[in-house]
Amino acid sequence: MRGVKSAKWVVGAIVVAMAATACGGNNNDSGGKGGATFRLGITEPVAIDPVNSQESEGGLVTHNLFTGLYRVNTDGTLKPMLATSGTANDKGDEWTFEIKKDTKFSNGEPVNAEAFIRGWTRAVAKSSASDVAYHMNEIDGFKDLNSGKSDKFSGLSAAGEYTLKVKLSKPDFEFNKRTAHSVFSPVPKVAGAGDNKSFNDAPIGNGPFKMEGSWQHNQKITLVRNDDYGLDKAKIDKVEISILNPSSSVTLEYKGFESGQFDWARMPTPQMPVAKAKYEPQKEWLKYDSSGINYVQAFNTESPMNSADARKAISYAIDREQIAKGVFQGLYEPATALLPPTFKDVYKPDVCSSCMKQDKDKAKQYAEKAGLKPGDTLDFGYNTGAGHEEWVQAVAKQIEDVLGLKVKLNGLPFKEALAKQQEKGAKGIWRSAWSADYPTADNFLSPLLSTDGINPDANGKALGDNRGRYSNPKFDEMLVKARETKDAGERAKIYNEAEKLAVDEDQALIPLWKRSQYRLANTKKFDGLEINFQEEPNLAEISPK
Amino acid sequence: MTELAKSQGPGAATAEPAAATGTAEPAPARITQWGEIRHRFMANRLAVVGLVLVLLLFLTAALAPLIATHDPYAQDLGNTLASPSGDHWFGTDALGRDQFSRVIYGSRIAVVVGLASIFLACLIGLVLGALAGYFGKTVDTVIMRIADIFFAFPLLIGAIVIILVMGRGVMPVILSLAIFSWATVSRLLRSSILSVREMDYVTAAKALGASTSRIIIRHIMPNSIAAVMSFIAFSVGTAIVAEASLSYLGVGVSPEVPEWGNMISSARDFMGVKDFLWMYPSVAIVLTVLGFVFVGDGLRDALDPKLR
Amino acid sequence: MTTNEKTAGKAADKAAEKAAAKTAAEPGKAADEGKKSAPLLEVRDLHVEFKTRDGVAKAVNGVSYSVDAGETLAVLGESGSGKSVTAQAIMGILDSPPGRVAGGEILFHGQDILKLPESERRKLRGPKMAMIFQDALSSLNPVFSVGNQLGEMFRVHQGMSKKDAKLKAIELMDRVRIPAAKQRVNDYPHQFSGGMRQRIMIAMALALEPDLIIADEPTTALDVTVQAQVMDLLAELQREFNMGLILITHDLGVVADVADKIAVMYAGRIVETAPVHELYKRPAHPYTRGLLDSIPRLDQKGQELYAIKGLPPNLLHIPTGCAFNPRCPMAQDVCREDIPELRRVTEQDGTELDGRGSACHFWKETIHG
Amino acid sequence: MGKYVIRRIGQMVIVLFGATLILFACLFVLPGDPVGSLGGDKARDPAVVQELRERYGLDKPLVEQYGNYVTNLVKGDLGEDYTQRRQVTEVLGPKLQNTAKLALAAIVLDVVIGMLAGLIAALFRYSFWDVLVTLLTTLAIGFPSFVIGSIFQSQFAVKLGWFPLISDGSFNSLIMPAVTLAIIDAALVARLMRGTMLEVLRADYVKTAVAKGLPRRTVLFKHVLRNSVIPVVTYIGISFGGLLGGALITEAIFNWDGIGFALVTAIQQQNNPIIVGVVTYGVAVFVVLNLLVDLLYAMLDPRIRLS
Repeated sequence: MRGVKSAKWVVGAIVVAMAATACGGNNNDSGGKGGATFRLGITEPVAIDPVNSQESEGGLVTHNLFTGLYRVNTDGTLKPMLATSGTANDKGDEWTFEIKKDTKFSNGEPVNAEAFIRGWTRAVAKSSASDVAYHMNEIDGFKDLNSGKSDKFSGLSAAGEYTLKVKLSKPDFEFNKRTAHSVFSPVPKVAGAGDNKSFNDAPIGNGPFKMEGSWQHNQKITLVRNDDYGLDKAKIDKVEISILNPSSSVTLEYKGFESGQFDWARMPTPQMPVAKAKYEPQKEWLKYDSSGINYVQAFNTESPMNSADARKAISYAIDREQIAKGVFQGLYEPATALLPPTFKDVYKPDVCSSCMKQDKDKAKQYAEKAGLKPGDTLDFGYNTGAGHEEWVQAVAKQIEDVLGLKVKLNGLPFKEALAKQQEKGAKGIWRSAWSADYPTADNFLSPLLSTDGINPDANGKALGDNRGRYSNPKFDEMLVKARETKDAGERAKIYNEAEKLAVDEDQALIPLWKRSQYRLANTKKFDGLEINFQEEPNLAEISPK
Repeated sequence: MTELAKSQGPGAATAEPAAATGTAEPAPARITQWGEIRHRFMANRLAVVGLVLVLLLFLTAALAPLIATHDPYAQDLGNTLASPSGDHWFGTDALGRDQFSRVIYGSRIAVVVGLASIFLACLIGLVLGALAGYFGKTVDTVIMRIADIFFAFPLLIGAIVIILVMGRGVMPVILSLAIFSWATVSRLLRSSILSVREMDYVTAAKALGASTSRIIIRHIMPNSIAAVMSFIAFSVGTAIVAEASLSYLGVGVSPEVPEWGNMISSARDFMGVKDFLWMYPSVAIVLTVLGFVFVGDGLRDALDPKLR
Repeated sequence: MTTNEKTAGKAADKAAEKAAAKTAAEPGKAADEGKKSAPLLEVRDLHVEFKTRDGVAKAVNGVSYSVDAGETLAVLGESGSGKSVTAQAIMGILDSPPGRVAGGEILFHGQDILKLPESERRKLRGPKMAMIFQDALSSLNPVFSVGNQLGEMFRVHQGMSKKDAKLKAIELMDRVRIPAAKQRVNDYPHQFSGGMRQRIMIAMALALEPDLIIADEPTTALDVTVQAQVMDLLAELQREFNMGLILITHDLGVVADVADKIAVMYAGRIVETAPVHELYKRPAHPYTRGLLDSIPRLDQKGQELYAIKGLPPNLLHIPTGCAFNPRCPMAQDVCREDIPELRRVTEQDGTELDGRGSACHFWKETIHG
Repeated sequence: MGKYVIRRIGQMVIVLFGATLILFACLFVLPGDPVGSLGGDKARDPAVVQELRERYGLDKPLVEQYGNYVTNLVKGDLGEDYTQRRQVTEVLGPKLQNTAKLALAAIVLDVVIGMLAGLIAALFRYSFWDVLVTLLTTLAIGFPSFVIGSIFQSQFAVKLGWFPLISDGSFNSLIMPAVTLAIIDAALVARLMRGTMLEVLRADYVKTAVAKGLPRRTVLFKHVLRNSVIPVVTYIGISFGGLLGGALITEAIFNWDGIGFALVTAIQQQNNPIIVGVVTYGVAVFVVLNLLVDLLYAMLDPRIRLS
């Protein structure tokens, strides 16, 4: 078996090498087919099966292999895909989706309500141990299915071949937006259970592309156009995804683009100014303010960050502009709110008054009020190996310079970092970031700031995402109210108030920068290239020139 | 007894005159003592260069605050990634910190980690070696098996595991390097002492009734110690590289600390764009390692000049 | 130690005995034959230098001697006296660099082999001349079987097949009386005892039945009892093949037993030559006398042993005049200024002493005084 | 001989278990839940964490966990990794091949360059070539692999574009990492080779061989070389073991998808089964190669008797 494998390896290597040389020349469309092949590099995904597909790398593949009820447009609005309609009852706890008829999986199985129920049930089932199943946690019967008490998802039912009924355990008028997440994908019968390895590595979906062969771990994934796609068919033939090693994949993507090996690439932050100068005039430089935020999480319940004044002192002490320019080369913009601008309906700038501009006097005043004295120690944690080392030092230095605090930087590998934050008695501040799973304000406010978001275990370990342990009943009430509000405008208003309360008044956390995404895209070869909501190239929509 | 008689000359049955032990060849290692070793060491140009480099390193580390032109931690976000200039001789890094001062301060970590870890390794090696020697067979076997276990870990891998447990920082780096170096040290000490113990001249000294301590000080020590010193010089160089490697991999000392591996690591993203970022710390580390290698070579050659 | 003393003492007695016998049997043999035809080997005014970091070391400074077929010449001297270097120059196996022959001739069968190209000289080694080294353990390659190393001679020089070469090797081993040769032919050097190993060295030297054998301290590394056996074997084989033998040694005991004549070397020069018995009886050079006096003797028990004072000269800085002058009890001013020639030694009445020479300004005083 | 091998294998087993036990204990006391999170800032759903802890027996005491690991190890099962939930053997399989490829390439360069350079230096001692080799080898030892790697990348990949910065597993991308790995080792091999060769050239048996009238090439290639390579072979064997155990730095610099790089990544991700897998393998390779080298030594040098 070893021998066979190594022989394959050699052949593979030669093919790759030839491909690399073939693509060296820029306008050399080897045999007409090369022009319709989109090439890019990603890091090894955790999973590409919707059952556990979670980060943008896996998402890139899953989103192109599967099509669900909705998709999110770049402006945060929903675009119906297989859902011809999706309506909630008046209470907002029951949703009915009509599904487009007569579409098929690439193996010929029909995509109907059953296929959706199958997919969702499969994701939540205990044996799948899915990291993304929790997105379905407001559907009735989630707990029983997830804990193995039941093998049926009681909240789901098919009211006809193409009608999917979803019962929620609590009202949510934005549930349809959640279904844009890939875990809500339908799967064919052949998928089997969530831990079916063969399906995990070669999922059969109903998306614009299908797998060519299996996932070659750490090497490549190849997608080809699904000519039986039920919606608008893709215009490119093939997507060749090279899997790069994570620690320098960004550099490799960039170099790969420069050498003509890739059609799409991220860049190392330091190289961005150079890349921008070179590629922007050629229209190969794409920018997208995506749905995410970088912020500093403050531990609200422990001294010294246990008062809004203390947190405001820190926030005022930070010169976001200067770091954005000096460290991020002007490529990140300071954030003045928690919610991202892509959420057009709820986004309001300037929510956080301490975020507007560095104000040393105010910082000092608040510090005094909070009892923060020069020489006091402030723990500042961050996870290493993810490119935060530099700017974290800059922030620390500013806090030290302005407030005279002794900032103790503590870089840890992320599992340890997480454990440290979860620990009871965690104190100080911690670098953090959040990006949207789906375009709802709730997707930010609820996990990060609601009392439920703390989810402490018996030892006081915060298992939820609200590790800053901000807890304000008034805020919690507002979120519940918003979820129950049918009118979108009304709902947005409540969310705005809630955001203002938590982020400005209580300064539960300290926003730093908006998440901006930059890509190099081979617009010479492809038309219509964009960065989409998930920060992926919109492969299904582009066309070769 | 016959063997002894032969090497002792006087009274031997051969016609070779009594005094004829010395020859025209360079004096063999066995009669050399400190002075001889030093003389040969100093006569070796590379060794002297190495010594100068090492001394310079120590001096730099000790006098870093006087040599450095800036506070190595002071940031200047308005002047990041500046190329080398009159004010910033080695340029500035991504946070606008003065690279020259950071390279200078970096010598401190190198010296401290290099010396402390090897010192500790020698200490552990010696203590365990002594235990093994004192308690004899069973303990010796157990200790040597333990040494085998630690020996089997590649240095970096072992060190990383320890650092995972203890967290990043100077102390963990020192400890982790020591923990996975002592086995080598103890093996070397053991074999070096064993081999020297068996040499003719020690046997001879014993037969002449020299006391054990005298044998050790006058005969075993100079050669053993010089051998060990040569090994230590190499080891310190190795430890400095290992320490920088750990930082390069992002598991060494904290990233804000001015340290060569850190600097080179954070320069990776600027490869081909801002090459001065990795070049200066690289030169520093290369000179340092070469210094120790030259000294190690010099010591070895001074002991065994035949191989030059 | 007592055994050593005994042997040495015995050796001296024996030498005297043998010498007496020989003088009677073959008076002036070497001289007569030398006039008739060229000797087997004649070294003339040989100079060898070694380049070292600190300068040029003159290891051999004008050595001349000759050996005939069937004759044994013993070359005597301390280490560093140039005796081994001369031998290596004859064999053409000097370490070069740093060593080189700086002058002189080496006539072998009347032909100056120093003028031969290396390829020709190589062909002499083995079939025509061979060498036996002091330490057989280090002189045999540890990683090849003795059979292999013996057989190599036949394979390389005679193009013999591996199989035949091995048979020859066994034959040779038998010949030097190694028991169970057939079984041991595939053994490695370290598996043999010291005496056996030296026999193998001898076998290797004799393999192609050369005309000249140079034995460089062949028995020094051996136990006393074994020394005698090996020496006897060598002497026996030499007689059998009628070979010339140069026996390099510092052991006067060995010399007395087997040699016909002796050349004593000091600091790269021959300081005295003599038929073996003559030398023992009447040394003509103070150095030789010193050597003889430092042999412990039974009849001198209880007295302090004589030792030549001082150290052998540093070859980089050989003393001016007679190299031995700093250590010489008889040294005068002239000794520090003029290098003494090797001169014929005569009786007090002026009759020439056959084959005798001394490089001492005061040879007369030494031999007669 | 057989007895010796059996005893050595016994020692190997002790070393292997000792090493893995140490590793296990270290990982056990690590702060942070090994299945507590994936990448990024999101904590794993507590229900999933619970499920995985049960599935992988992480709720059991250390001794039991180690027992299970050993039992499975004997069966050749290294468990599942916590991120992708694939068999560790399956994850590491192709990486092992990559590492082996790199190690092999490096060792070939070591042998060819190192031995040749050492040979030339020793044969032409004090000549220009000797001085050059001595100088270069000494210099090479002073260059840590990440410095060499940085130089290579900036010059040959970025500036000149001779080799890809992205290793795609092709022969072309093998060159830079292999050379980086080989440089230091080749320098050490050359130094060792020169040293032993000088010693051997001075050996009496070489003089004997010359005195036997053997042609120069026979003297060199039979008598000298065979003896000179013994310590070199030993060294190369040991260093090959080290290379097979994963060249962390070099693999990391050049993104060579081998086990050394996998280890670095796994450590960042605290992916314990991968860490344990790689270290187990690395230690095993090391001890096995040590044994092989000893056996080889005995084969090359009949003086060494294994007992």
